[in-house]
Amino acid sequence: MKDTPEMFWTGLSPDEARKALVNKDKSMRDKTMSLKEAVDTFIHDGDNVGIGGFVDIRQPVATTHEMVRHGFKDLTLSFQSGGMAIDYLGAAMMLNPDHFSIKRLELAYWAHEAFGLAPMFRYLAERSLIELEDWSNANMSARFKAGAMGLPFIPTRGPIAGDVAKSNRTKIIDCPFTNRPIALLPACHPDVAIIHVNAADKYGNCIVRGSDCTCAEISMASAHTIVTCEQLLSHETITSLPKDIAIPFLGVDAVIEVPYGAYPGACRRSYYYSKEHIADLHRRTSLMCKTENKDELQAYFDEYIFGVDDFSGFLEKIGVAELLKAKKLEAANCERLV
Amino acid sequence: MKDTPEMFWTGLSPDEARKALVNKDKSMRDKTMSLKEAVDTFIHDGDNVGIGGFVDIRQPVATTHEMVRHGFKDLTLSFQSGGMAIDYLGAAMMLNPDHFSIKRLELAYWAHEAFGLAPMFRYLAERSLIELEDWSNANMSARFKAGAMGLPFIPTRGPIAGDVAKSNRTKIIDCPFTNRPIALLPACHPDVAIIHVNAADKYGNCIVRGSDCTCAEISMASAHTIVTCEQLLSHETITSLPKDIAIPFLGVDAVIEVPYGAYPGACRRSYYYSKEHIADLHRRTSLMCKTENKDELQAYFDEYIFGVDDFSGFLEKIGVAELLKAKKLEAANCERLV
Amino acid sequence: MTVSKDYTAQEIIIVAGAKVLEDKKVVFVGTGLPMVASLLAKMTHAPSLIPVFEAGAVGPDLAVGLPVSVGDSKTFTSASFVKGLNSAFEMTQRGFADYGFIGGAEVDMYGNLNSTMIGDFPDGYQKPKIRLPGSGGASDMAASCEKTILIVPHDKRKFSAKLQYLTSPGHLDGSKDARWKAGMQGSGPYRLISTKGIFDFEEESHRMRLLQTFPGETKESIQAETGFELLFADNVTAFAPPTEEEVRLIREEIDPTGIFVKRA
Amino acid sequence: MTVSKDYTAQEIIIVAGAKVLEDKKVVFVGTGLPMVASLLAKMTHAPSLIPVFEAGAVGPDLAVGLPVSVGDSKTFTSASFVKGLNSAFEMTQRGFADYGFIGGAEVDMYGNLNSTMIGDFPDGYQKPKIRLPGSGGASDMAASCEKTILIVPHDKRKFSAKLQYLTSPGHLDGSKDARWKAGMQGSGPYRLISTKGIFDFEEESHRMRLLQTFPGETKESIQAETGFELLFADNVTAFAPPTEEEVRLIREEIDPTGIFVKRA
Repeated sequence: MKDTPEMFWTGLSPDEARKALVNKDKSMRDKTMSLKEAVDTFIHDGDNVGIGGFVDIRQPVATTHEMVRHGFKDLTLSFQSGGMAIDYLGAAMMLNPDHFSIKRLELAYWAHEAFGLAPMFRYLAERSLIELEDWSNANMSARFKAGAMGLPFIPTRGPIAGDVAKSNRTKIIDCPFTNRPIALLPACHPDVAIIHVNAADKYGNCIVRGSDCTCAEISMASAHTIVTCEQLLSHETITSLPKDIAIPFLGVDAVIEVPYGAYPGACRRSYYYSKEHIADLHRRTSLMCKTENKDELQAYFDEYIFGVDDFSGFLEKIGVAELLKAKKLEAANCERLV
Repeated sequence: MKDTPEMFWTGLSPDEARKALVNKDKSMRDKTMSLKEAVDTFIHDGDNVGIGGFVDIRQPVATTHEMVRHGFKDLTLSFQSGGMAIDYLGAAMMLNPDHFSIKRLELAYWAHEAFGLAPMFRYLAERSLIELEDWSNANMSARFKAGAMGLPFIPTRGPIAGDVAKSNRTKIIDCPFTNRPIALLPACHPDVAIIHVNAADKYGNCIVRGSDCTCAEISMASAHTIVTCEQLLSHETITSLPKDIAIPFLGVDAVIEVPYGAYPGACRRSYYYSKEHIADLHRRTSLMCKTENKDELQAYFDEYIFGVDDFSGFLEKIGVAELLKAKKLEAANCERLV
Repeated sequence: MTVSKDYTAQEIIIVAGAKVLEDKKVVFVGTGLPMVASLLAKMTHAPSLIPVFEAGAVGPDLAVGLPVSVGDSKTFTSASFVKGLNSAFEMTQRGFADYGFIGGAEVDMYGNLNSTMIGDFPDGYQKPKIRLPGSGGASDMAASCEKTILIVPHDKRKFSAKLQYLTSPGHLDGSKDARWKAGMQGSGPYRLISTKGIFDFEEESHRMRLLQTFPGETKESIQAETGFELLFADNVTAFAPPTEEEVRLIREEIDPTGIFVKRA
Repeated sequence: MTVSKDYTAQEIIIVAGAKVLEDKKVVFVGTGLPMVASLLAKMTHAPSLIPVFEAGAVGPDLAVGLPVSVGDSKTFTSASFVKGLNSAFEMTQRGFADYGFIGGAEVDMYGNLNSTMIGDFPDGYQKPKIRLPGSGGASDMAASCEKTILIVPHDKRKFSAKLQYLTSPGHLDGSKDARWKAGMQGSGPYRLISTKGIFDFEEESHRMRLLQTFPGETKESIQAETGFELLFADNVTAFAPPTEEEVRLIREEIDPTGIFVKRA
């Protein structure tokens, strides 16, 4: 076995995660509340936060805005590939680490594919302001899956050779069945998951369109889960599409209807990316990276996040034309009757 | 680690299973053929056959009839909980092991819940005519899943203590992350999977209603898969329900439309159990168990299986009234407009 | 409510089993009488009970009737989650099942169950005297549900000092933290319901302990039909016989065709 | 077909990448130029190519246009399978991806890639000189696809004797069976396409070997811009420049808004 420092868990250990469920109220009850109430109730300083979506697909952007307004200290962020949700948290730390700080990232990728790099990542990493633990996408997805399955670890054929496995808590053993090396990944049990989905009922049964990403696994692995949804549906409607339910109510603690909750990222069937808005945030961030002048980035946050009460205030500032444009672009992808 | 005899694989080892896929034609092509052609092509003496469904839900009964007509030697049958599909194969062996024989069972359960025991199982096991390897339902499902995931093993919290893990190739290790004991299950890669689904397109994209059972995992784990379906749909219709596709075409080699293909078992939305027919087969089998007189059981096989060319001949003998009765019973379960 | 004068051994098991279940809890329901008991609980004191079945249904209202199988179509109508065996067992490993409700053919004083074989294990494993159906999901439920409720018909050979095969782990050898040390989760057997009474497992020794006797039974009559020494609660009480309404619900509403509940 | 006189370095990479792909095979497509090349292949010689994307789409026809992300909505329309990251990677581990098509910021002579950091690993891991986005799915594709096709812009610092961080395993140290011994599956890097030519990896040594030069390049010009000693095929040939039609397809049909293919 690879010579590793002593094993540690971020978030809950497998045995703690099991214990947390034993006494939890699992009843099918109304879990709707405001996003502010959900963030106040379920997220705490020092938490390991599991973040849903994939790059700029269906990321829980509205929840990250609320988290930034609230302010948190020393969070660990766990995700496979992150885009705007991580950007907002990272930029908030750049602006005022006394109000909002990330202690540690467990990640596979933080950037935006066609929309470029995340300058926040370079800023925080190159100044050594956050602990890094690199994994691959399959690694992080499998770690959440192990958590969701109630297993302490899961084997993988992923990057067993190379430096990724040396950057993290992967353990390599000889497979007791084949005698070939195999990598084992420790489960990830976040304290809280933040997830955006297409639809949910008030109990937390969730429907996802397009990529499932790793949202169900993150929800089921976490001690608590905050779900925002494009659309709140009746329980009867949701259960009439039983094969579409990706996350059962058991894995959800708070349900909030937040249309455009992944904007300026995309949400299948509802809206496509707003690349101009993403580029604007990146431009302002890059400016701070280069000059340490935070004015433009601060102005963005003052206008769009601190200057509004909730995500509907943000959408007001975006305006109807932009929202309709994003909706129209996505309609072309899906070719469906609304 | 538990002191076990040398490890062996039934079906394909993980490395063989990988190699079998490397040179396989994975193209999206028309895979429709007759059930006879599929059984002739993809099943061979000595094969490990992975069997879909769960107890009497969506078992591949039509395919087992065809297998019995064909005759096979020394099969290994792998499944979690088996009902009528296993019954037909077991009874065929009771009648004439020179024509049809099972060498080995890897299973969690063979019986019929409310419909009683499988007398074939008692006959074959108590006379020591087949090798047994007991697992649990979660064990067998997870073994297929490990195979589908391309992993040599998967951990489980299942029956780590007790005699189940001593009856099979489970290995118990100290978890390298928690230091607590954890059970590891070797993957199962059948040579061939036999699966019945609600709908498929000609490429093999499959839709399942009600329980997924472990059908997708078995299909993806196996070297080849024969799928029978209640309904053959166009590719366009299938892909218009993308979240309902449980098995992608990549995991399927033969597609055959066989309405009532799980009868006298049940298939959600299409038909409920025919408990009288199940009871009739069991009565005839029990008679042979008690008296070694095989006449009544032979008469069943001569009439319903050897006396017909294919499964439509079997359904002719069942008759319209019985089939409509099964359909009507199921309609009441689903309360849906046909 | 009027006490029934005409209930069967199965029916009192069902009534006792239903009463153990708490409302708003998740119960992983095994096949047979546990299904009837769960339905009775849902129709009486526990309307918000959340049944989970191993073929993958979570939380159905069971309004279309008693399933004949844990994979029955009736378990899926109105369910909140419709996947397969792996998903049901993974949720259970994770800790989402408050109760597991299982049966067995043979039980020992620590609540370990046998549903695999009668004969000599391991030497006679490949040639059992009587081959039983096998674990199914029972051993998984026993290993991973938080608490298990066991149903075993009372009979001296079935309440056995030494199991012929240990299929579903209970408190193992009864030693302190035996389940934890073996690598399992969950606190193990919580109640056992037989045709003669209701039992728990004493906290220190994890030995089977009589809590309540069914009508017509005494401590002595139950010990006489048990193949090991029972413990007795300080205050063994009499379990009230089923009411006429409970028996009516079982016979007329839940299992009118006698799928699991035999009339004799 | 008329040869284009006006193609960019990205465009010839795309054309070369497309030509490596065989029809009717499964290609696990990484983000960026691999997406453009796969679309070009589908629109030319490989209409039945089966793209797989790591966010979970299998086999879409991509008729609604070029995705900007491997999780883009456009990858899901008409797909035969619509799940998530775990399903895509599990299929790949199982062996369903004939080709993996990935990029990187730095490559060595054995086809190992770096997309994590510039700086000193492990000592400077927590304070990189330049922090790159990280593996994403590239290291998974590199480990488990049957064959991988690598795209790296040609530059002496990027074609490096020693990677600063090994993100995506190629032929490792080039020794016999190195991948197998490390526990991986798949035969590893199959082709590398740079802005200067097309390479394979010599069978015995697993070292990068020049197969074809792009217009304007020679063995010498390419070696001069490579930070390690290249091997050369016995018969290094000239890669035909893109045709006008290929360039038109890229500019007008596939990426008209310059999502990945810059005009300059």
